[in-house]
Amino acid sequence: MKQYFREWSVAVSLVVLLLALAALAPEFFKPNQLIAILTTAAPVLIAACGMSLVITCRHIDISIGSQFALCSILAGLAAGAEWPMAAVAGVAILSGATFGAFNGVMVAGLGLPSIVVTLATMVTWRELLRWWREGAFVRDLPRDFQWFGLTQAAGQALLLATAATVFLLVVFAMKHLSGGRFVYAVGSDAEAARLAGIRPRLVTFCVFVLMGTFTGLAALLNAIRFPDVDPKTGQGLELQVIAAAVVGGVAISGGRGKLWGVLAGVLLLSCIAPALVFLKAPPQWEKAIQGSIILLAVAADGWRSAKEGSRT
Amino acid sequence: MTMHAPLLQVNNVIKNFGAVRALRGVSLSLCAGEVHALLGENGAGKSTLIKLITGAHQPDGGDIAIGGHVEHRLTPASAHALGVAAIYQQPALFPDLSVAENIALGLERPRPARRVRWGERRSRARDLLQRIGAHIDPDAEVRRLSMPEQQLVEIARALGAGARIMIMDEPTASLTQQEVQLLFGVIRELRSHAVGVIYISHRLDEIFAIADRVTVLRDGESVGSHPVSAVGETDLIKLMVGREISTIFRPSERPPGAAVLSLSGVGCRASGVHDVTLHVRSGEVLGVAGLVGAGRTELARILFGITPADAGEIVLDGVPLVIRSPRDALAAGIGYLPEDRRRHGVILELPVAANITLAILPRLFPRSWLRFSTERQVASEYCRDLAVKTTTVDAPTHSLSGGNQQKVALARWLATKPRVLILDEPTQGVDIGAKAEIHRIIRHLAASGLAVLMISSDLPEVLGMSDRIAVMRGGTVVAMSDAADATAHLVMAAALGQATTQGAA
Amino acid sequence: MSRLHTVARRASEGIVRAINVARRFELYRSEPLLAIVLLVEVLIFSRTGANFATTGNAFEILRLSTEIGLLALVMTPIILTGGIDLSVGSLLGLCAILFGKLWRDAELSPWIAATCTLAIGAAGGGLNALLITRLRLPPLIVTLGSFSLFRGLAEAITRGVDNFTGFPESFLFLGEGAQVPIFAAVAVGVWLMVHRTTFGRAFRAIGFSPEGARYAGIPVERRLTLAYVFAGAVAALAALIYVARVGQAKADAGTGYELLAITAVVLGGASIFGGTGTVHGTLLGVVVLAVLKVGLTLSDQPSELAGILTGALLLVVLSGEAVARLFSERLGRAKIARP
Amino acid sequence: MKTTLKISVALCVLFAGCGPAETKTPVLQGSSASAGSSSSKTAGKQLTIALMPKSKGNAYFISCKKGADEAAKELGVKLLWDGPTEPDPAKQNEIVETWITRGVDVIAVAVENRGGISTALRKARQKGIKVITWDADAEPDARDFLVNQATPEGIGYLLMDEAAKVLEGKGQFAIITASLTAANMIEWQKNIEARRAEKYPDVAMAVLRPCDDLKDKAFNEATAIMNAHPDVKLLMAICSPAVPGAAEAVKQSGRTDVKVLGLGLPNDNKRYVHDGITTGVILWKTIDLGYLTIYAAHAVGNGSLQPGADSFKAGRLGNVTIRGDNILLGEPFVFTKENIDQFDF
Repeated sequence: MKQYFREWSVAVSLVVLLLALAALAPEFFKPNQLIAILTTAAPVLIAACGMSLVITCRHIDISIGSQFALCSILAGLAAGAEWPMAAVAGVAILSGATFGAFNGVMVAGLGLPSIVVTLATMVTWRELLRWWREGAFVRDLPRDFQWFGLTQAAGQALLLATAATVFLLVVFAMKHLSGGRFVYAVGSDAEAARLAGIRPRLVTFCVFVLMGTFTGLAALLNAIRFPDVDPKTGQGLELQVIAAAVVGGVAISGGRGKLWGVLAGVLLLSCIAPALVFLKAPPQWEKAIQGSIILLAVAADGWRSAKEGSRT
Repeated sequence: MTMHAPLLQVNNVIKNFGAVRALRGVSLSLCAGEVHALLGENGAGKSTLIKLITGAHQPDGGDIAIGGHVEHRLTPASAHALGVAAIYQQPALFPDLSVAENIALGLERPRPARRVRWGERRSRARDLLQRIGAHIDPDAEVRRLSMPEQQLVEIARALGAGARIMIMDEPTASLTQQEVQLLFGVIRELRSHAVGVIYISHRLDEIFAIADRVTVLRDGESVGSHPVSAVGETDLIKLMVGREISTIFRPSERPPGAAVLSLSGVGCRASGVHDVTLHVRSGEVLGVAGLVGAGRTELARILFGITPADAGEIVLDGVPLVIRSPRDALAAGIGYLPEDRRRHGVILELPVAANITLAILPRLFPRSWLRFSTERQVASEYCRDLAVKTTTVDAPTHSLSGGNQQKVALARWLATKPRVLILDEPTQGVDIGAKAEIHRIIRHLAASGLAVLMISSDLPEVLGMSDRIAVMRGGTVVAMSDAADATAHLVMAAALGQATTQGAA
Repeated sequence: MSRLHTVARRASEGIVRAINVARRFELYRSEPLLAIVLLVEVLIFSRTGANFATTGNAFEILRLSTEIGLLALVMTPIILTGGIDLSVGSLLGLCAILFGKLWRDAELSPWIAATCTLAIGAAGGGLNALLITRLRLPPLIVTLGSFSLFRGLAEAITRGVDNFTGFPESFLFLGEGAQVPIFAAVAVGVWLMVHRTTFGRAFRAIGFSPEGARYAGIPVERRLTLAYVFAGAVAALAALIYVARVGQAKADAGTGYELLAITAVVLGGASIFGGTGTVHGTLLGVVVLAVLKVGLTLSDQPSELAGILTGALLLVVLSGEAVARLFSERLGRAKIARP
Repeated sequence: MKTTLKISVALCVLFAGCGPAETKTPVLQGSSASAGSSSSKTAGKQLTIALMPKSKGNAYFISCKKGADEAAKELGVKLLWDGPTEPDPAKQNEIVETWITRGVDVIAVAVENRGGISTALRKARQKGIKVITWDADAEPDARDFLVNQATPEGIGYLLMDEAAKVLEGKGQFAIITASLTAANMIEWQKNIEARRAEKYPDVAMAVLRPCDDLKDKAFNEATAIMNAHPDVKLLMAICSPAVPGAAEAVKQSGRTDVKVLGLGLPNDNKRYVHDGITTGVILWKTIDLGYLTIYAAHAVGNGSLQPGADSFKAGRLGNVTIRGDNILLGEPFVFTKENIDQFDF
């Protein structure tokens, strides 16, 4: 029980926040507000699933913010060129996978440290997008872009359903598919994995491609919520997603971490901003609170394992 | 036992790493149901040969035939499929995953899309562990297992893989005598199932006990394969070292001086050590024998301040000490050559000179300004004394052989001019030639008045080197005796907890 | 014909000699490679950029890159120990705000307020050090948390709206040119600390093997605390220089500076896993990035191109090194020994 | 062998990297009227005007640039267009300092924050570079003229009057701004509050929230405000991305009683104005603002416009009045359902 300490501490703090809101600002729980929070959190959850894979494999990807923006713009342009929505979805997901593959080749192929590679690709892709689009929105998209042409309610339902399915698929794969277990194995000890016949570099490459694919899907699902595409979308996504994964219990040293904790982490961090509005707290405290939540969650876990003197 | 077609045929294999020619031409044949010992000094190419057979590396010359069929592109996956299994000294396990999963990942063919059946994995792990008599919980995280337990998990995994060729690289390095007998039982069982076992060890007594044939490697070449019955211990050593080895141990001549370090009731709840009372006199080697897990390394860690004591009193030269960190121990004049040389003993990436002066930086450079000339001078002085074979003191430590790395670690602690030197398995994983040199150095240190506390699982070494022997079990000292009237049997009996006639000194 | 022969022979001898020189001066490591990249940059920009190759501009480049240079300098020992510090940029912003508040609301003289700010910066570094050493937490996560905590505190203290300007001329002089000698002094200090003192040797030992260092009696916690507290103090110094240069203290000061500092350190040849890396390499990295940014602006190129080229340069230098290492292994040469 | 390999790899990147600087120079500077090599100090007395927006990514400033290009072509001046991609005062300073080193004739800056930029602008003037500000002002002593699309009072009062009209004189409204630290937004908020206190006592501001110039964030803030403050009937968005963001939030919330009003470009908001969610968008003809700024810069650059003048001829805009050191584009304009289709920017 005790090694799930961090997952439980996140779930507990989420419940505490919701109780406080129920007491102080019950209208927080109006369906319209909850749906808004969930539809905003859904793309972040999909990206967080990808990030959990990357971190469990003992790597990190801070370029997903730029990938997210590029995939959104490419999807918008495809829709603007009257492509059918299926093709637009394909463009978003495939371009994500391609960006992921680029990171994968540098990290798995050349063995470069993932934080440095994704730092470089984050800056390069973001500035490339600005140089190319010079900040222009993608406008006048056909009717069937927003919510895939469905009604708003149906669109939101589809978005939430997709996020839930992806989440459950990843939970299932990480627990019950050999491929998922390989990610844990490579994250735990890459050399032992190699000797057991698993190919660690291939697993690492696939993990980065999956990260890109999930980011592309998240970008698509976020873009269809609006009639036009803002090139500055996805700013700060990587920090939000890494924080959610870490607060949710994924060990940065790889090999450990449960996805349910990540779900609680995403929901907790997504509720802070709206909660501040409802609690009528001054707006400028949001970033300070987010920072202290990350520090508290990590410190609590560190203090517990230090006290227990676990032999890691 | 009929010797039908050889399971494994290695002929004239060559392998280079950069400019280093690791293997110059090795031939070896392994038949079904045979235990074939592989003997050789460190750096003779044993582990490189294993890596070739398991497909971790590809040979640059010669070829390897498994089951009579020559394999060209041997990879870990294809070797695995052909029934080759290896148990390494550093267990190739997944610390964060459960025992059952560790075993399963070794057995199942790596197909990503297959469903994992947890129930089946757990039951298969349980019965494999039972077969080798290891009672380990399949759901425990490997991270929390002791070293010998991890080794048994690896053996269970190899067994489960239905390996036809089982390679064991120094499996008994950290096992107790009891666990060694258990392992020999498993090996005999494998032999009866026509499995070929390649057994690598430095302990000649083990080779004579278990092996059918022995091949000796020297400097990357196989210099002879003989049935064990047709060859004696000294012949093997001569083949291995290619030169005469004088008797390994020489008893000390000088009577020991006054007590330097004395412990009374020392204990540390966290590491399971309790009320240890003993003393070490200057010029004396106090051997500390005992089974793995008896708390010997834990005691050393207490004395060196890594896990500070929370009971009892430590007195050095009459002065009571409170040691809360390695820095306090160092200041008090206690040196500690740790058990795990690669991780704690030396920092492989640093040059030899930096490693030697690492512990005495505050003394060598009080105003913390480094002067490379003094550092180089101190380092080369110690390299000369301990005969460390290195091109220059600026060479990175990872370019040295195991034996020389151990000497560099030893040099580091001698540089601190300690009053007491604690040695933890000083000659583990070191070849016979370097082992003899290290013993000579220890004898010389004791003779010059240093108090030495030597922890060792190598019984002949403990009996031969020590003036007095303390035996530990369950975290405390259970017996103490002079070397003269101690015998292997008595020490082992004390270690195992059978009734002993020896009164505590 | 024979003249052609002699020329060809002399040329091949030249190449062989160049390779030997390269190997003797260990040119395969990135500092020398970066020096060449810098040379090429200067050559190109002095042709395309207006007034690029003037001493005024050189001084300007140094003046504009002082803050990032200072952060990169103190990031070097941290990366040497195998750690990282994402919070220096936000700490710079927080220190700028607190300096403004101490000066305007607490009516302290700029210089007293400045010394207090340095102490506050050190305290910020101390928080990181406490969590990393006492609770043995990974530096990446601790500084990720303090990254948003410091930025959040800066925004909270000023309620976002408030900002501080109108500093006295004597203080603003710090941003007009006085910061270049300060930068040089800190650079020499850090170089000596890393390369010529026992602290530097301890950082490297901890980076290669934290347990090995502990077993050798090195006070690992104290050395790590020194690295992170020193980073906090210098981040505060950079904040003072930033406020003097921009003439104004605002909550979003220093945004993104930490990533630029890390880029400079890695470009300079330091390994992100710790152990290898030099201060002069980092300084070269800072100058290469600064010249790239200023050179491009002077050549009338949009500022995004600087971002693209920085990322591309980092990727190329790293993959170049990786390819060279793989290439040299395959050629049978000993592994590149990195002290 | 391996060292030469590495050096060649690095070189080709640098040439490739800077290659575009060579070949693409004309393209990138498509905005600049004259081609020719970049160091054009001596190429006849052709004026070089350096124009800087608050942030290049903002649609508002992109439309201003259209006007600036038009004017630059007419006057045959060399126009440099650069600025930070995010509203960032330190980057504005850096680019101005680099322009000083490069040597330009006139610098025109849309100021992110007043105190910061003034030190750099004073330095430019000491070097003999003419300085004017546009869209948002610096310290008066740091520039010759401010091309002011409309006074903060004009903008603040008009916003409040329109809001009061929508709320029919009573009720609550909320403001969504870009960032809490943007200088001109703080000015506008002060004037909105002054107008409200003076003329509309029973109209109250329930809450003010920042959206960091991001449409997605504005959407989330608007949704939260509508749910947290049910009796807020009007969302006043005073930065361009926030207006469509808030309107989309109202549309998706299904609330028919909440209206949106704000400062924004017609093109961004046509869809929502026609849906009746956004009652009106207040702005000025941004193309004319860019056009007028270049004309003013050109006039100041060649000395034809001296401080103290009360008007000057600005191409197709005819005679433009000057009040003190403010060159006034004219009064802000309200784009409503009726007239929004006539405009395309």
